[in-house]
Amino acid sequence: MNLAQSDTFKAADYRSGVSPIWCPGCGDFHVLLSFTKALAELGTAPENVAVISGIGCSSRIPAYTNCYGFHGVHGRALPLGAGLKVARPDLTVFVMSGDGDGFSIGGNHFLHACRRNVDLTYVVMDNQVYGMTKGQPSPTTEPDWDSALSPGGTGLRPFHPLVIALASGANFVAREFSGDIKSTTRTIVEAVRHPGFSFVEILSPCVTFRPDEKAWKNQVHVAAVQATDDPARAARRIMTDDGFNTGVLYRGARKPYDQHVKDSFADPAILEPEFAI
Amino acid sequence: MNLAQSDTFKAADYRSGVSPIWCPGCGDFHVLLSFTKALAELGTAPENVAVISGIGCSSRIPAYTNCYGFHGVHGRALPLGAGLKVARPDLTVFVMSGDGDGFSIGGNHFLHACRRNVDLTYVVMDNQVYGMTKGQPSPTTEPDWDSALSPGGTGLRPFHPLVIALASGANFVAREFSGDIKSTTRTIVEAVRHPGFSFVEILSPCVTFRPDEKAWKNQVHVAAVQATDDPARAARRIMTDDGFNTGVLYRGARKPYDQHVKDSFADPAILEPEFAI
Amino acid sequence: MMPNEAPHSTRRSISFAIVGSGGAGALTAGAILMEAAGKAGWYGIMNRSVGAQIRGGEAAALVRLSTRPVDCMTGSFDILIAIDWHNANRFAAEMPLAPDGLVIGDPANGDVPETIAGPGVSQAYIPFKELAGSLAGGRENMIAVGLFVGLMGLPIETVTSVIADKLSEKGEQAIETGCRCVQIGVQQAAQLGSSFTLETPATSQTGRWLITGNEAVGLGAVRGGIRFAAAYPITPATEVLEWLAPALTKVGGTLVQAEDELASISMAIGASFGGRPSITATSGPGLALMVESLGLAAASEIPIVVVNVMRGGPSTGIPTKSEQSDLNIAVYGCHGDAPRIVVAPLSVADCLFAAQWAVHLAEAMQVPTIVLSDQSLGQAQVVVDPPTQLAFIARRAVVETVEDEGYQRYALTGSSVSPMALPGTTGGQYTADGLSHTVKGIPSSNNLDHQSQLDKRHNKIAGFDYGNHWASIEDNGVAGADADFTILTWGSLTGAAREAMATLADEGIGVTLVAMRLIAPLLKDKLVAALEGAQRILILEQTHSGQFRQYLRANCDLPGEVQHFHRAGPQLIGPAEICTRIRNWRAS
Amino acid sequence: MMPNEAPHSTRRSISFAIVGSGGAGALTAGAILMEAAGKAGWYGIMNRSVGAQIRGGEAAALVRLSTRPVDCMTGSFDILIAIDWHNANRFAAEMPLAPDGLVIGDPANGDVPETIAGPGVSQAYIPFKELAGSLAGGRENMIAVGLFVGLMGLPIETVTSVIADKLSEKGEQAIETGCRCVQIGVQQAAQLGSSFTLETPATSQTGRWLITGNEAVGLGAVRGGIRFAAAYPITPATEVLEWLAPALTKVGGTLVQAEDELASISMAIGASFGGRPSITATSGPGLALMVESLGLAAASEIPIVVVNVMRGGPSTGIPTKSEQSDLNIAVYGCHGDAPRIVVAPLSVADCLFAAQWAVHLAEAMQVPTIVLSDQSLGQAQVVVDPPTQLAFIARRAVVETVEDEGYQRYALTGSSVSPMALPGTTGGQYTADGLSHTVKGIPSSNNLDHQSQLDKRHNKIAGFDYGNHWASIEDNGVAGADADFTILTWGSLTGAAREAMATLADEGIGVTLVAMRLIAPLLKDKLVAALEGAQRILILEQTHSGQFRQYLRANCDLPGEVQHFHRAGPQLIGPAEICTRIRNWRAS
Ligand SMILES: Cc1ncc(C[n+]2csc(CCOP(=O)(O)OP(=O)(O)O)c2C)c(N)n1
Ligand SMILES: Cc1ncc(C[n+]2csc(CCOP(=O)(O)OP(=O)(O)O)c2C)c(N)n1
Ligand code: SF4
Ligand code: SF4
Ligand SMILES: [Mg+2]
Ligand SMILES: [Mg+2]
Repeated sequence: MNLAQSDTFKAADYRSGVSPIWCPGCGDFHVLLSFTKALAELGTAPENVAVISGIGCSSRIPAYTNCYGFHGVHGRALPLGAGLKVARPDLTVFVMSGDGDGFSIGGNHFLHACRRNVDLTYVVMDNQVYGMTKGQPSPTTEPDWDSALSPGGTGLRPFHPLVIALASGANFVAREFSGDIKSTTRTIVEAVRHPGFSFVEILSPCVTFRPDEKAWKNQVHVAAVQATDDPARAARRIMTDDGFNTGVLYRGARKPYDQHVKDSFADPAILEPEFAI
Repeated sequence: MNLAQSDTFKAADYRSGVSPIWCPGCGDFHVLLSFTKALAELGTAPENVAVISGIGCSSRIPAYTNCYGFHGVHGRALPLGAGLKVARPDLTVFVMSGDGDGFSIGGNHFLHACRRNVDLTYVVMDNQVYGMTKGQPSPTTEPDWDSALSPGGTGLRPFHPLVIALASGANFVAREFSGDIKSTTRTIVEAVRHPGFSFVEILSPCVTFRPDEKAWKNQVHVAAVQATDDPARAARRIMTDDGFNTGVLYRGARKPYDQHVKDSFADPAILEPEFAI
Repeated sequence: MMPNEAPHSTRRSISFAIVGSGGAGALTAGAILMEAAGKAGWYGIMNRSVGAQIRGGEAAALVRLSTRPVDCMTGSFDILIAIDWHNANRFAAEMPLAPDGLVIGDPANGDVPETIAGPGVSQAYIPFKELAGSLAGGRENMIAVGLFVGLMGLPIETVTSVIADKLSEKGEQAIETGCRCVQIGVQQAAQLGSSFTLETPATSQTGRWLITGNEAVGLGAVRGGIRFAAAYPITPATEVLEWLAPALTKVGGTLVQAEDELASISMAIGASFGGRPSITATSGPGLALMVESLGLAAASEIPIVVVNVMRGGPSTGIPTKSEQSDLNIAVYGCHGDAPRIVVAPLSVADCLFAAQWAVHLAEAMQVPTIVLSDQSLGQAQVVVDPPTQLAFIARRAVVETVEDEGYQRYALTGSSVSPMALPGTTGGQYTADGLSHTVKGIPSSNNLDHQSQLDKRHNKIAGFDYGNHWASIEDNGVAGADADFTILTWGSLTGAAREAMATLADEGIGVTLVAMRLIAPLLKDKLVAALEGAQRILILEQTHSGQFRQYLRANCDLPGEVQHFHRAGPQLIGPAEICTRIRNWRAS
Repeated sequence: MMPNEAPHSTRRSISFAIVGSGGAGALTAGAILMEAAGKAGWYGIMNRSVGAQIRGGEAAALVRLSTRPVDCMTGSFDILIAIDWHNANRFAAEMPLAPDGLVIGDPANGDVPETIAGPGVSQAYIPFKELAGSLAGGRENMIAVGLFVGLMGLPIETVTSVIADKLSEKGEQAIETGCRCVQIGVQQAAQLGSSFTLETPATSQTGRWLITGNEAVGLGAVRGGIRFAAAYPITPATEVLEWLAPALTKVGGTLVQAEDELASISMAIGASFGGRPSITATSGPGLALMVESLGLAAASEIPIVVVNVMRGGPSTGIPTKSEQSDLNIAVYGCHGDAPRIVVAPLSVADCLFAAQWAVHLAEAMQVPTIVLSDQSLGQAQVVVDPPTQLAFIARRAVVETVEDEGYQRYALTGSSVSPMALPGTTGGQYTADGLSHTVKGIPSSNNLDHQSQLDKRHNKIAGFDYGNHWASIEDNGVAGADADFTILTWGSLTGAAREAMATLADEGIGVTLVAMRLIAPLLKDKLVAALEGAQRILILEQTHSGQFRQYLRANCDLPGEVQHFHRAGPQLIGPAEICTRIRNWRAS
């Protein structure tokens, strides 16, 4: 299969033959679809795309694509992706994971990835639960959601990914709903095209452990206001939103990280004079 | 020395005999002074105070106090402190560390400590450098600060601790300058008295690796506006400040974490019926 | 080939499996049969096997019932009932049928697949779907329950009462339909006839317990004195945490959900610094994240218990399957010399003992203690006699009052354990530290301070009296010249070893078992004494590289001839394989 | 007691120390002397010792100069010059004077402390402060430099030119004053007379290098092909990273500063997945945080190099002092069976070789590789002959083009190394995974997939040809019946062993050295062959618990009698102690 020959790609060209372990009805199927559609629209050959993930249901996505993939360890997808992009700036790099992987164990890398502003796209499939480990509250779970690990709910204020992204310096911030294939596709395309670190939170229901999330499709609505390039304004707006606004909320103009590995190298002998006495 | 007998304490009662390893002139001496003054004002007996830290020059502070202390590993001071407070709600718990310890390696715990809102006071001695390891850029360092590890500067947007604290749900947010003993003392007292997770960033110069920070004493100024209880408003204000506003910037009213270990325990036999068939 | 005319003899133990695709209710069926059998006086063990699918994939309940307590599956199955044949091949490898076994399928699903039907295995067909469909709300898995009840001769009233209990929330109608399905199954079984009747249990003693290894760890911990837990979920340890969450609240303790394992172990250390016995539970990847702070607990002498429920490794490995390959990281996985305690439960029931003992050891020596359980123990459920009360409770040496300024947190004492001042104790203030320190806890890079504190941390563990709990030493009752085999193993393989020993006893082959519960420190003298005179030692372990053997070798010389039977998971070393090994060795 | 009339014989090697409180410039003085001696044809090694104070505390430069290459300090000092006596006691333990040693103090600072002045040690007093004060801008440390120059007979012009170089930024005046101070020191030395004159070097060959172990690791890594580094600073590894930062930029690579070690190792893995040989450097606490991802690199077969510069442990331990106690975590510190390579440099100069070889091994086998250096190597500076070019360069097996859909990332090959498709290669797309997987990288919990991939990862390492680099095997030239001692050691203690062997050679005691550079895998057959016929083996290591010995014992039986000399840091095992051990053993 020598895809580089063809001029254009269809979404299906980005799918591998591996069948997902996801539960029937899981929102992540839609994310996979939007993602492959976005790739087709971007037209980047699958071999020039890398999809990096952590651990979780959502993090299984790389193997379901026909791109280069890395299913790493829990919480470390962002630094894997940053290392790859810095070493191989020619690639289109995606980091894709879940709310547990990205905001619980991976929270620190999220903060610093936003700051570092390496040119990659970070997609989080937020189902407000740890799906893979069978239903524990994640940082984005409502405080009163009852579960075995937190009977009666955690009582904790949910983590607000978009606000944190803005506060930490992400260059592009958006929220989508997995069920809206068209909008999600468009936003992923835009995120890739926007320079620097782009963050797309996709509300993606976990039908098994959060069947209540099936109702999301009725709750989401396109953002009432236009995207801004003022982070303070964007933050204030998102801090008071209902959690179901979708669309691009912020487009920044910070300079992306620019210290990459080059394609050709000098002879290390040039380093030796400093030692000679 | 049975301090519990006395009615009042002087700042000196909170100092141990261990002499600090800090460089002469280090801002942390002032923090230690303000801290012990604040304790004297609070009047809590030293044995009922616990000071928990990580690793760094600043994190050496527990041993210099006459309180119970824990000098833990790098970046984990906050969960150590949270575990202690949840297990021993009777104690007054401080977590005290540096900008590297707290915002670089410890960034994730910072996010989640703000969310969790355990009733403790978190003091970060921010010198915008890794002092202990001899001068590398920290998350709060300016992008153009030259150093051996980042020649010419990191080029990265500094981390904004106060904004992150607000965005993550800290219940009390303040900034102080170590040289202003009076204001710092007062703010620490207030932070302790305020329920829930209180965050105090203290600008504390590193005279050795950041001699330029000696100029801070001329740059700091008391916050121009009154503290607010609206996080969105506080965030917007701080996002656009010059980094040298001091004083209390935010007082929230979120309910502190309330699942503590009790003082008396039931017989574990009550747990057995569920297994009997 | 219908087993209609099979001779009607009873069996002391029967292993069976029930498989079906997601939603077929195979696991529920297994659970009903376990509980009913337990109520009626049998013992049992049940494992679950599920596919890669998060939900909706194939599932199997693997059950073994017996008149005597059982610690493991036998490795082969007497009866297999398949509600359907989805993914039969995967199950074929996991649940081989005994040579005289019986497999039952639904004719609507076609023939029994060849991978399942071995030579000599009887086959039968029952139209589950059709029969279930004949009742409104009828379920195939309940028909299967009835089949088992009939084939094995379980008392139907007990089964009915379990169903009534389990379906109580679903209402009268559901219960009645369930019981009707069971009756239909029983009738079908009667038509098949059975060579699989269970022996009547010795006593119809009541009051048994139904408990999993992960629950038993939790209960043991709370009995031992644990009042604080910090949690980050991970397969297959999550159930320890999920059991502890409400349990701790009930006794006055609490569980905090942490953001990651770096935080969870730190929270446990913080709570324990405050004087509350503390625990966390995890599996390999989480333990890897905890080793830095495990070293802190060792250096600052703060007791904590870390339960590590092992799964297939390395890295993410095989999260739902068992292996013993975290031995190395548990024993050696810290930078610097950071001695700690490692304890391994020897059976599902022993999870309680091991955890409670671990709390006791941790607190007595102020040392981090790891409980090395594994998936095959943690997620297995057993019917057992109620566990006795143990004397192990948290008893930490603390200073009650301090008279002068001379309090030394890290004083060099005879036992090398230094009484700890808990926050709140007047005059006991000190700073716990992971830096090398003086007896007072003050940072020091002095040679003698470093040496003496390292000595202390080594000696307190080396000099402790572990009683005879360090291992279970058993024989199989065969006396005399033939008793020349010794099985040396640890943790979860103990059950398979015991089972093999019982079989070999019937053949007159004497076997001694040394099953190590205390992994670190390795009590070399006791081990050498236990092995004295051993002629042939078979070391058993579930690792690829032979970690246990290497660890033994690092510490002491074993007498006699040594053979080593080891392999990675997920295929557990079973009793039959052990017997074969020993028989072959004997013949050689 | 002035050493005025001492016999004027020359020495092949002289060790000296210069101490002073913060700002006294002891370290600068040491650096000037090292460089000047190196320029003039001697070899040398310099260590630094600083107090707990971050800055402004006491500091000492410990220098040894010799006509032959030197790998370690001798353990005692011939000359000690103290600009002042702050914290003399701490230094007393660290820098014992040789029985015929000389200590020089400033009369203004009082008598030489008793802890320093041992029996037989000569004392002299020079008014540093007063002499320096006699010149505007005069500095005591420069007077001390002059004293050493005079006592040891270094060529003054070379010293002057080094000073001119070092002070070039401070201007003409500073240079002149510096040189004047040196002259004053030389004059003072002349008045003292000297029994400490250095032998003239064999050749006044130029072109020597002055390099630290941490720099040598960096250079070796870049020579080996490293083009990406991720960094989180930690003592005593920071200099590796600080050297790499500008160096990588110069050759077209880059260094990224990470937020923590979890990120730094992950970034390195990500970059290597992209095809760029990658590195990170840390010390014990950081390595502890990296072990989870080290397991990922092992399972997903992504080569990376992790330099671990060991310090005193456990936990935060003694960050500025050396120990070898991270051996266990380096070899065993992963959950599951995750084989890796561990390489240890045998001297400061060997840091280059070890690092370059490590890159080569990592890339050739697609395996995580740890370089176990330590503080005594990393932060020591040596004068050495320029290192030769080595053939070890990163040569990873990659697939250039893929013709069909059958690409198997984890194919089972003869060497067990599977050619890797780098992103960008058409048709080579696969997903690297830490889950147990098939040859194509697809997640699998199948027994056979798990086994065969574990076998593969074991075999590729076990079957590799490491040549004769796995150890340095040396004798001390004493032939015949007396050659019956073998020293078995690893890493940084090699220098002390070599030094001891040279001394023992003079006494006619034959000693063979087996200094292991390849720690894991342990090449059992080669080790056994190297030790064949050894009568008395002395194992040397700098750990409290004897990790190296345990590790050897776990893997093979050693012939003959074995003695074990081990102790924790910070006091390094020195040549004299080794000699004593061997002499006593011989006498027993
Ligand atoms: C170090 C570590 N800790 C814990 C786990 C267990 N674990 C696997 S996935 C997961 C949570 C995943 O949640 P999320 O990222 O939201 O993914 P989802 O399954 O909901 O898509 C956890 C805790 C692990 N694999 N590794
Ligand atoms: C796991 C780990 N990584 C790295 C280090 C090295 N280290 C010690 S302190 C420090 C930075 C401290 O910076 P900061 O918290 O700002 O404290 P400061 O010294 O500036 O007060 C680092 C990186 C360590 N001790 N442990
Ligand atoms: S458990 Fe939830 S998140 Fe996971 S696959 Fe099923 S529906 Fe999706
Ligand atoms: S290095 Fe800086 S932060 Fe550290 S003690 Fe010195 S002045 Fe203070
Ligand atoms: Mg999720
Ligand atoms: Mg700092």
